[in-house]
Amino acid sequence: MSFVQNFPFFSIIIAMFSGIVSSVLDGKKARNLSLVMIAVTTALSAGTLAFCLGTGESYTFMMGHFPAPWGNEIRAGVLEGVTAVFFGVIMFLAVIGGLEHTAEDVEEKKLNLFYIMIDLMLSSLLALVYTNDLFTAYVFVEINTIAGCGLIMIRQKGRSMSAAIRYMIMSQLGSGLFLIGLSILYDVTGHLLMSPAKESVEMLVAEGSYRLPLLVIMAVIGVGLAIKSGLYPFHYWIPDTYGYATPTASAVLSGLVSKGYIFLLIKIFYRVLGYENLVSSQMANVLYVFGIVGMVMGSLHAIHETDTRRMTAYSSVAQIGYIYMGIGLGTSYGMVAAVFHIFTHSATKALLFISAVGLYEVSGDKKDYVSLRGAGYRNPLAGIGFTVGSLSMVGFPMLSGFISKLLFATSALESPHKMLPTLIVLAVSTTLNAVYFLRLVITLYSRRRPEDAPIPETVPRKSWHLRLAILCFIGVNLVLGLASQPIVQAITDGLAMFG
Amino acid sequence: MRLFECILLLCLVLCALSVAFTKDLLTSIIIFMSYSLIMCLIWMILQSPDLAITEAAVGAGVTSILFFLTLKKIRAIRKEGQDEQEEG
Amino acid sequence: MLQHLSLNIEETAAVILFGVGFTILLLHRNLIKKIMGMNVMDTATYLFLASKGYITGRAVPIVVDGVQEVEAYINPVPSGLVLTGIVVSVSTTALMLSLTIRLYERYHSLDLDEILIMAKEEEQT
Amino acid sequence: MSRRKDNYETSRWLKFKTWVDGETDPLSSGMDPTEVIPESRMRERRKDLARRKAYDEELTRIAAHHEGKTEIMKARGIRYFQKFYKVMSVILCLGIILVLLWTVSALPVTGNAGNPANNEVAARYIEKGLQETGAVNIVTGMILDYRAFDTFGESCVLFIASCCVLVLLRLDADSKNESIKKMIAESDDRHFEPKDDIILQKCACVLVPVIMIFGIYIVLNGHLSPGGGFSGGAVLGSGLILYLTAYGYRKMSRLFTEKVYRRTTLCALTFYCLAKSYSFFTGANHLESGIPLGTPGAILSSGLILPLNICVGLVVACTMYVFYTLFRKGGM
Repeated sequence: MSFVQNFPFFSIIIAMFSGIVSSVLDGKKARNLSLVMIAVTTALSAGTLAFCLGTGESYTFMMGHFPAPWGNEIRAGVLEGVTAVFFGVIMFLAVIGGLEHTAEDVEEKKLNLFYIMIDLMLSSLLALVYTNDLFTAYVFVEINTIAGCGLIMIRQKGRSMSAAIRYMIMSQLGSGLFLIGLSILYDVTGHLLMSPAKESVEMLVAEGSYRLPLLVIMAVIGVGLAIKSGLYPFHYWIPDTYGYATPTASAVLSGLVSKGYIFLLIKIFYRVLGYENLVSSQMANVLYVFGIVGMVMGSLHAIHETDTRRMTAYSSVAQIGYIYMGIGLGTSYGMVAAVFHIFTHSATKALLFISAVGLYEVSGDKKDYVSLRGAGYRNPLAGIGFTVGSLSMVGFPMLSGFISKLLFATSALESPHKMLPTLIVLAVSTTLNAVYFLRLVITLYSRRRPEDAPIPETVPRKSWHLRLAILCFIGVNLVLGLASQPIVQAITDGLAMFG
Repeated sequence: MRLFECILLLCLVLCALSVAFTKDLLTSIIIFMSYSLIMCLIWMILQSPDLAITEAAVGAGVTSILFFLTLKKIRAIRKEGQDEQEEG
Repeated sequence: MLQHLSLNIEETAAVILFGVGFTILLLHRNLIKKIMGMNVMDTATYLFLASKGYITGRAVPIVVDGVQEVEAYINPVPSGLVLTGIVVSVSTTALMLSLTIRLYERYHSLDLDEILIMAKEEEQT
Repeated sequence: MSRRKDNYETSRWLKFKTWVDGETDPLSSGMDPTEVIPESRMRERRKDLARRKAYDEELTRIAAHHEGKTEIMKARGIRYFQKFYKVMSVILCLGIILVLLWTVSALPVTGNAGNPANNEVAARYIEKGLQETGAVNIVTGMILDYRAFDTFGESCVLFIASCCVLVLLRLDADSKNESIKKMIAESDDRHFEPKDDIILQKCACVLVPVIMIFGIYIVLNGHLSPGGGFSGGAVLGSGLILYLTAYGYRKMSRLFTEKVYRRTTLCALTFYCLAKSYSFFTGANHLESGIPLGTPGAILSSGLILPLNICVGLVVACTMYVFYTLFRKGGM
């Protein structure tokens, strides 16, 4: 066993440990520790990825002295490695970009608690990515939920607290469904680790026994995680939650937390329930329909909004719809597109939330269209960042959104029954995206009218953190857009390893 | 034993329903506490004493204390609001 | 079906409780009731899980007199899982109750719909 | 007919119904003089209703003023929505129950030894658990050795929940902010209860040592008998809470301050983290852990399980106590 193989385990434990230590540090030290920790874990994940790419296969890692069906396990492969590196990078940039605002929004003595939540959030995300055990997944889903709730309500405003309790209620509904699905699964298979559970599920499917429970398990686990990630009919908590948290929290929640759940769902579909069972039992079609409805309805809601942050949040609903549509296509190409869209969306949405901060700063902290008129001239870099993000969401060539739309379209061609609706909805949704994003971009670069209320003079902050974060996010977007080939290849290989 | 278990399970369902339908919060908290205690007995019957101890200490103990404290806090806040109204 | 359910009374009760708890959590308007509903839902799931480990006529999984036959003890796995789950549910309960207190201090109401409306108005003014 | 009506006024059913509806309190015979006089209670309720009504009117008025009819329609819509809620909730509840009952009817029968859940995993825990973990209580051995990663995650859940509660409820005692000072003054709700109640103190005097010893016993014997760190910790925590209610914060602060809390939690969790990392690391790399398991059944046995139980117990006891104090007055 080579030493590199310990890296996933190290990264989870380091993240947790720094969270525990932060409880006695003061705010600044906790912040520095947290930044160092994120960098270190990202490096470790990169090491894991390099190792997996080198050997070309995945491996499991025993957590303790006991092998597979008895002890806990984690598992690392190419897809896990890519996702972990990506989550680390996004987390780092989101924390860097929101540093000043975090320091303002959070009481000074409670600052270290904020970074504890960031640390534990990262560790739980990594654990969700690497886990090979269903119950471990449940425990870390709970950590993720509670940390997310902490990140929302740390601002201590009325609106963010009511958003937090709503988020908590919806998440608990999701966890309850997930746990009962897990219990039924344990009842029919007798295993909690993914690999032996999959063997038993395959056996049951071959025998044709317990057909109804297996269907219910798929439905319940799917719905539970869909509630948590905010698929369309369950999206009511999203706008408040993303709209009123502190910027780092919005970026992390929209970019990472919901994606962590979707990743877990994909993992469960592939590694436990079997993707072909999902397709043959029509559950895939259900997800597909929900995804399509979400794509259109989310965009329609976004057009109605006047508050730009809520608009961005509603656009998340639409993008989550894209991902579920990709899962529901029922082909491996569709799944590759869905996973690539996870990356695209988390990079782009984090960029939008972070660069929007720069725009609000120069518009007197107002978030409606009128106040933002001309903000692109007042803070050029943030304007460029926002424009790049918007164009990427719309699907402008060279940017990441274009590639994921291309992938969705080509994968739709593979499945004859769903080709036409997919292409139509893709076109409609892209048009709607263009409507609301380009409206905002045009607003940003239009001259202020004389009848507009004057903007309170604010000294533009010389925060290199924000600039650095925006630049890096733009870079990530360009990398995803221009050098997509190796990443798509890695996703394809990783998904093949899942099987 | 089977009959006893059936009765307990029935009580459990009744408790859950009455938690939903009672209007007074204090009453429903007390009903919830008894729900936990019944659950504790059921776990004893299901041969899991670990769970029974934990449920008795946590479900019927700590969780109920937290509920009572919340209620108390809320009443204190409500009372203050009233005093201010009467003064004003 | 009914006969099968009568053999599975623990699961039947657990499932009914799950439905009740889920509904309270989703649709009751009072926040404290919602939290209780969440607890009911969680314990129902634990009851479901724990009854999976029970085997008629076998004893508690604590080794007595060195007897280590499988036939002597019930399945220890669900007990362990439930033990973990109980901690999770008490943590979330404490968190949600503290949120409730803060919201009540601010809006003097326990009704979630009212709170949301008031929060929206507060934002606008 | 008329007779029945007369009886109804005094019937048990009416009493029960009013109690269920929360209009009367069966314990109203003077336990808490300020609280449960029905008159004041009703007044409170009426006031509450009046406030709510006023709020509704206000809402409609504002709505009419600002946006015209659409907002009124919205307010009316909310009311319809609430009726819709009740119907929906019954339908949803029955729907979930039916689907799950249908599933349950297809699941294996409870209590049958041949169920899929009772497979080789459970068999190994039972047959070899004693030799491999050293714990007589197989459940403890399982959660702290075979599946220790879950349990570590679980204590992190508790830790992060206590952090969140700290964020929400902690009020900084030496803060210079006026509003926070006011909040501290308001949140001290101790004047709503009897101070230095002699009955409570005498009872606590007898009960607290017993509870504490019971808690310590549960923690220390976690690997030998039912119980373990978590349940024992909760018992210890409730002992601390009882002591606090009987003797007040001042006496308690001699024993237990925020510093003590932070240090205890930090040390316990750090030890837990390091110990488990060591055992995960050695396990995964197939190294000998070198931790003696001792004779099964003795108190000093089963390797790391006993220290881990103590750690979990400490964390849980502190966390429960801190939850209590934060809920009461926002600090320690």
